[in-house]
Amino acid sequence: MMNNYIVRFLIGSLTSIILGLLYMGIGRKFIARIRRCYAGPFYQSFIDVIKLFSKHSISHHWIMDFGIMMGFSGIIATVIFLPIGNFYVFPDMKGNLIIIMYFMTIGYLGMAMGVSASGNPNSPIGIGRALALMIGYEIPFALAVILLIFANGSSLLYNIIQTQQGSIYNWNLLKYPFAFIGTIIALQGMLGEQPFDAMIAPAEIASGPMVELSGKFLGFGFLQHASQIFLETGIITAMFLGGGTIIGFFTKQLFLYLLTLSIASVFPRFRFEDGVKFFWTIPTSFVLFQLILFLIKR
Amino acid sequence: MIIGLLFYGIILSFLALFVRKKYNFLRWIIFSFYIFLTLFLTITIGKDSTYFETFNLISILNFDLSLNFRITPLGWLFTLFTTLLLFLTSIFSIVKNKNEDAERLINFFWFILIISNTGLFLADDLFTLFIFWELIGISSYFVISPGWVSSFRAVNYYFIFSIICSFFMFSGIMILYEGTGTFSIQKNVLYFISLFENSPLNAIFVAISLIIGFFVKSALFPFHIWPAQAHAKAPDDFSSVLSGIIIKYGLYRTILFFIPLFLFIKEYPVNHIMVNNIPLFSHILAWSGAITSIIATFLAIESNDMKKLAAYSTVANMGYITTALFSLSSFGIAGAIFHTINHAIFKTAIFLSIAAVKYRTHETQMHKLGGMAYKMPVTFLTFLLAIISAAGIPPLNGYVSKWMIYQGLLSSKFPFLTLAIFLSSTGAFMYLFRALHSIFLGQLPEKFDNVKEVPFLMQIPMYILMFLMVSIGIFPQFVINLINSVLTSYNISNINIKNSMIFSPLSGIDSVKVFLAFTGSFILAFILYLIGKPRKHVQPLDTYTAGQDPADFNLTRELYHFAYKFYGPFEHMFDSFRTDTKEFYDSIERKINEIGGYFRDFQSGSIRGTIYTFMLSFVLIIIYWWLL
Amino acid sequence: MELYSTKKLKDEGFEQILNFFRKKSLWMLHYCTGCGAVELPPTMTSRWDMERFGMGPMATPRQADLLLITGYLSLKSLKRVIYTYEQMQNPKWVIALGSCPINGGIYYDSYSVINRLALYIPVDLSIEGCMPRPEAIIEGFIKLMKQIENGEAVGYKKYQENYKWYKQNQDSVLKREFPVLSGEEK
Amino acid sequence: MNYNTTVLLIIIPILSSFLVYMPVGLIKKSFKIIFLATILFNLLFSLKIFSVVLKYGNLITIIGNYHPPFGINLVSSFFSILFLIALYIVFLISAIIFIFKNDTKNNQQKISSVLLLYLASFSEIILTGDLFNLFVFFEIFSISNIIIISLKNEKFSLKGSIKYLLISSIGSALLLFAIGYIYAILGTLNLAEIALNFEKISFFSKCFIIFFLMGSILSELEVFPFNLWISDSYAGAKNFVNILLSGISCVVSLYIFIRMFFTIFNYPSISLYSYNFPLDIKLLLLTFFSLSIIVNQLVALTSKNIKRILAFSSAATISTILFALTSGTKSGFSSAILLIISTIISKPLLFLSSHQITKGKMEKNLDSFKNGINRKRYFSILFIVSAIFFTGFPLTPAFFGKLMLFYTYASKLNYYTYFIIVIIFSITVEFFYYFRMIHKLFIKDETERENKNIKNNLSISYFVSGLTMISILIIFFIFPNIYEKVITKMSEEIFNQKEYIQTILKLGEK
Repeated sequence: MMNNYIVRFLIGSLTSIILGLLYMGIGRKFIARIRRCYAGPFYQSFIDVIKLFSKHSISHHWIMDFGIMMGFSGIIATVIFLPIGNFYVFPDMKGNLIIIMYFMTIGYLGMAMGVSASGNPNSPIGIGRALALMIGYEIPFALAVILLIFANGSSLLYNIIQTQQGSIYNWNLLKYPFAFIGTIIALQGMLGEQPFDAMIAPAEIASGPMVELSGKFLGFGFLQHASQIFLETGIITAMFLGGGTIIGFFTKQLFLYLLTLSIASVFPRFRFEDGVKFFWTIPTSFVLFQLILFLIKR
Repeated sequence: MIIGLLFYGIILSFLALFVRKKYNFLRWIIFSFYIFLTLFLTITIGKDSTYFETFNLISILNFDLSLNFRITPLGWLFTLFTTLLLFLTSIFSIVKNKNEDAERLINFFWFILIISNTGLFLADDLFTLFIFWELIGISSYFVISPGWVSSFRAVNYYFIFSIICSFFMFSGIMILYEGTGTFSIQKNVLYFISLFENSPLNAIFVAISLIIGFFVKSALFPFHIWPAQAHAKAPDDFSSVLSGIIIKYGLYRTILFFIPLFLFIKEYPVNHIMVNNIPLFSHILAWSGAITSIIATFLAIESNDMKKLAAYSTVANMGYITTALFSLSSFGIAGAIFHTINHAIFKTAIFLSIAAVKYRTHETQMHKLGGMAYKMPVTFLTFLLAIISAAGIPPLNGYVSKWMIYQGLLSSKFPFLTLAIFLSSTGAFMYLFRALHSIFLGQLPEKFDNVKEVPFLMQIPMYILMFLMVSIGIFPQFVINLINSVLTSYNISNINIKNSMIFSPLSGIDSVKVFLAFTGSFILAFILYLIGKPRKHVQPLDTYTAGQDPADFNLTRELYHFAYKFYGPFEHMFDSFRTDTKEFYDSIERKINEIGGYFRDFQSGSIRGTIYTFMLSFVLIIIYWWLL
Repeated sequence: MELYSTKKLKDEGFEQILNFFRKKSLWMLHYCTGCGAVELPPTMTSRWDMERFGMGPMATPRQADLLLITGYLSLKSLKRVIYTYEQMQNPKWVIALGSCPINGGIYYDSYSVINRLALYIPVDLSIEGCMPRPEAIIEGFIKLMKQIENGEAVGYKKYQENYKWYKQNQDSVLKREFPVLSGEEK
Repeated sequence: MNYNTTVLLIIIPILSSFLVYMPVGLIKKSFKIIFLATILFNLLFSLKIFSVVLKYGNLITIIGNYHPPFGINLVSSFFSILFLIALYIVFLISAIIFIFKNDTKNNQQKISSVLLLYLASFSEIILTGDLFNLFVFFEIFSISNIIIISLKNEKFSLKGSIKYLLISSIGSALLLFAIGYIYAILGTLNLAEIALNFEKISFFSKCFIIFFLMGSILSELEVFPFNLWISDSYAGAKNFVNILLSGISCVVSLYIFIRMFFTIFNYPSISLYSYNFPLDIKLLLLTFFSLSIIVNQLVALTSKNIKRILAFSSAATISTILFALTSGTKSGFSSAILLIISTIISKPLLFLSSHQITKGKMEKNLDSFKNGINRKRYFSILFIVSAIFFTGFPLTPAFFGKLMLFYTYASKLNYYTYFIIVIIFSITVEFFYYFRMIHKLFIKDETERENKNIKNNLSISYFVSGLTMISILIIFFIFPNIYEKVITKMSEEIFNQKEYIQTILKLGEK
């Protein structure tokens, strides 16, 4: 019993890393296309990661190493709880939404701790902005989660997927369109894409948290961002687009990622408190409207 | 046997008073020995609720007043975890109080506090409950400010609030006594429930008198300012007791009275207004908890003093517990009790590590600290684990109770309450990280270069607390079985649990698998870490400063530590609706002083004045009689 | 048989393979020192698009592999360049644009400009032209990539081996023997 | 049963007060012994009378063979004798302090004669069964009070004593007026006789009598509008005078109030009803006393001088006792008695210890309490214990008093229960300023330079009296059942007016 857990664990984590990097590569080509230039091959991010792991690196304290590792492992641990298509790692905990939402914070906490141990003031400024934004986009996302839990009476993603099987009409996207719009905007904040990337603003705070990450630590940052893309898009596909078979699941994920990138490439950057105000007003009102509709109907 | 314990405690407290200043660690050893004794006895007595003990005092007229004790599952559970945490804090304070100035006083009154703590939880009748309740109020007054001018103003808020609430409770008890003729809690609770049918006016008066106590003691909305004052100024090790244990007394009493009442109304909602099948009054209480947690979270985000921050986070956690408690679902109540225990554990850990930092640096302002992790690794690890479990992150114990609270709220269909709790728990993550960064990480100021780790005796409680947090996080079933026994005593449906796999109507979690998932991914990360080239250690100041060598513009490590207005812009968002409740209470105090001053000057008036007033008031009485 | 000695394999064996990846994803430190910096935006954006070769601008020296010295280098900015160069991680390369870093160019006789960059930091490649056009810059990048691939671009190793020599040159220029303003102690 | 020797309790003090005043050489030297001898005699003799009362119930003393309705006669019931014993003990303690405090050499002789007069007057007030006799000795009582207050001949004490003089003279004028009125209507001055046919007189005259009698005692009872003399006289008086004032004068006036209301007006079942002036006496008194509680507490909260704080807190406690009495039920009465007991045993100790703590300091305000625990450890411990006892630490008489008070007012939810808010306010304020004083004791006063020259000669008299009082406190704390039987017996006796009248008048007919 133990080893099939390990096997499933490896499958889950490696798919998330590889596919995450793949989406990043395709994403970079997609943005380049928008800017009318031809970015490198789609496997460019694999090369970047291998190059980063081949470089020497510096660290200020063992807490920095421990923190970065904890950040990466947090995100990987979350992916394990995500039902990819109909594959799941733990049979009795198939994608418990509340676990996923809280496990993501380990990723943030680990990265934040490691990076703030580096001593460069830019990184805590970045982390402060990231956390403030987090409280912003968590509200619409939490509302959407509450709505779905009320809708199908169980907080397991697996059950939410089961209810959306069959034809396209019973996807949650069509049943709760406003909630989907609100969640897409929240996804924009979760991935830290352009309108809400005050935390990585290269011009202002020299790429925020990643200012002191060199060599393999930056590699960890890349992998964490990749599996984060896989995770967040995976959650939303499971919630709204009825994550179908394995291939269907990946295409929906890619579609969602490219959608966020297309929004990202045309928007300037929000100040992070305006970002929080934005999150608390527009997407929240969308999802709230949908929730009230749902409560009235029930 | 309990009476013997309490009596023996009083003798020991006087004995400890006469130990000379030179051997004051002996005083604190007696102190922690006594708590160990109580802990040992509570464990050996066990949960058989047939254990009854009485000690009669006096019977005037038709009052036969006596102290009697009974072991109820709830009381026993609360005694167990409070005494355990008190024992750990006492080990910590043996070393801390070596050169504290007023420690003889702190020790004596803290002793009385512990006696009344066990007495309160094991009390069987309201009279004993009230005696120990008032004893706690008086003794905590002297421990918070043992002759320190700075904490005198802070302790006044706490003291006045607790006196008002204890005497309102007294009037409530008297009305119940009139009805039942005895002080025993069981009969009075049943009478209290039946009171709502036959004489609602009495019932409401009693309910209000008990609710005020609950609002004050667990620092809910209108009274949420006193913890920040009292905890920030109290002696450091006592503030961990203050926010770990003393803030839970109001909660204990409410569980005794209001949970049976609301559950009864929930079953037979004869003529009560029901809001999605729970009584309106408990709905209001749940919402007051939610509002308190949001306000306290945003106040904590702004506070710059680390003890104030921890105090506000206690208020926020009390907010969660109240909301969960009054959602009246079985998971909600179980989650509330479990969160009380978890909150006590990780809050004691937070406050002990803060006390350790203050013991070494004598500094509480966060922006003046920094980089303590490099010098005090054990304190850092305790603080880190405490932060993780406070934010409710899975592998540790805070998560299981928060998860249960969410199951409780979601399964009984409270969308907006869950949202409020979720908002404040994400906010919790913000200020907890701010504390972690500004105290322990970032740059170490020059003046703290020779800071050493706290002595070993202070580290023992930290190790035990770390072990507690991890073990409850991974194997919550031991604590849940205890809570189940409490639930059965209030005949609420138990939580079905199969060795660390908790099943709830919405979903189930197996915390062992959660832990395995985390360790597995950590091993994966470690392997990746070994693949990459070995990293090189570098000086703290060797960071990217856009090409400029920090030494050139004489940049010290202290200036380089970003912590002062960590969420500055975020705070400006709330400038428009920022009301200062402390200002409100100060204005009341000034008003009373003014009136008093007016009467005082009136008193020492001229002689002729006195005669006129004498005659005038005599005439006034007759007119008053005429009008009446 | 030394082919199979793991230490040798680890040093040389992997290096060839890793050099392939280092070549394919060269990250340039966005640090403009001279007049050549204006040539870089067109190379980065859609007209000449250096991203095709996996190259992109990076904000901090920690993350970058390539340092571009675009034009003349005054003494003050030399101090910053050396500090930044030391913050970058091995394997790292330096490209010098234009003639000024080679022989001081038109500022050869100015009191504040250094005449020969190679004395202070190891230069792997220098691209001709009083500010070379983007095509020449990309041509230079490709040449550097080839050098990296067959392991010739080893400026960073040279810097490590005879660091003393470099340090001596740097001190000779940067260290001040006599106080500039009277009364200011050294 | 008649028992004529109780009159000695009054005659001996009067005799010895004149004796002590003689400027003859022999007496000049030995006046102290005479002074103490009379006090001891009174104490022991009252104990003997107490044992007799226990055996035979109320004792009547016939003076000049005029049987009760006529002439003066003394009634010593269980309630009054116990009061007397308690007051004698307090008087003895303050006398010891007065005698062995060796600073005012010259007029000690004169003061002791006044004190003896004071002793005679309050024992007569408590024992008397005749209204006019009450008036006469009430006059002597207030005059001796005035003299004691003005002993220190400072600004405050003179001002206070003059104020007290004026107010008590107006009060006694009112009392005289009421006595004349009663004599005119009822033709008798004997308390039992008045009580017997108080029901028969008309409504208007009943109100007249109640108001005028009450008007006279209110100034003594330190109820708000009438207690303007407290702040100066307490602040200015000597230490042992304060003990006397707080211990004895208030309690005596309380006794008169109880005797009048419960025996003469037969308070709870007083029938004051007429068509156009319905007088709810209970509500009138309640509002009046609660106002006085609030004001006294507020002034105590805001005043700085230690003596003034303690004075006003004792005034507030007396108004609380009156507040409890007006409930008219047995439990209200027992709570009043409990509070009286706690005042008697802890108030004198508070005054004594606070005086000793602030001995070295110039102005006696709150800051002079600083660092008390290190300067005067013994007296600050005394102060802390007595303060905690007075504010109602669990299991102390004050606590049980408050318990009964809450029971009387909070148990039946009628519109009287809202007065409980006043009580809660007063308890909170009281806790606050007592604990502020205790807290000041522990504050370390860096500024105070340790001048070694203050000779803290621990005068034996203060030490001994402090010790006796603290031991009484501890006894009352450990054995609560002492005052348990006392209260039950007292409330039975007070509440059946019939039995009081029966014993006095029936003796008359037979």
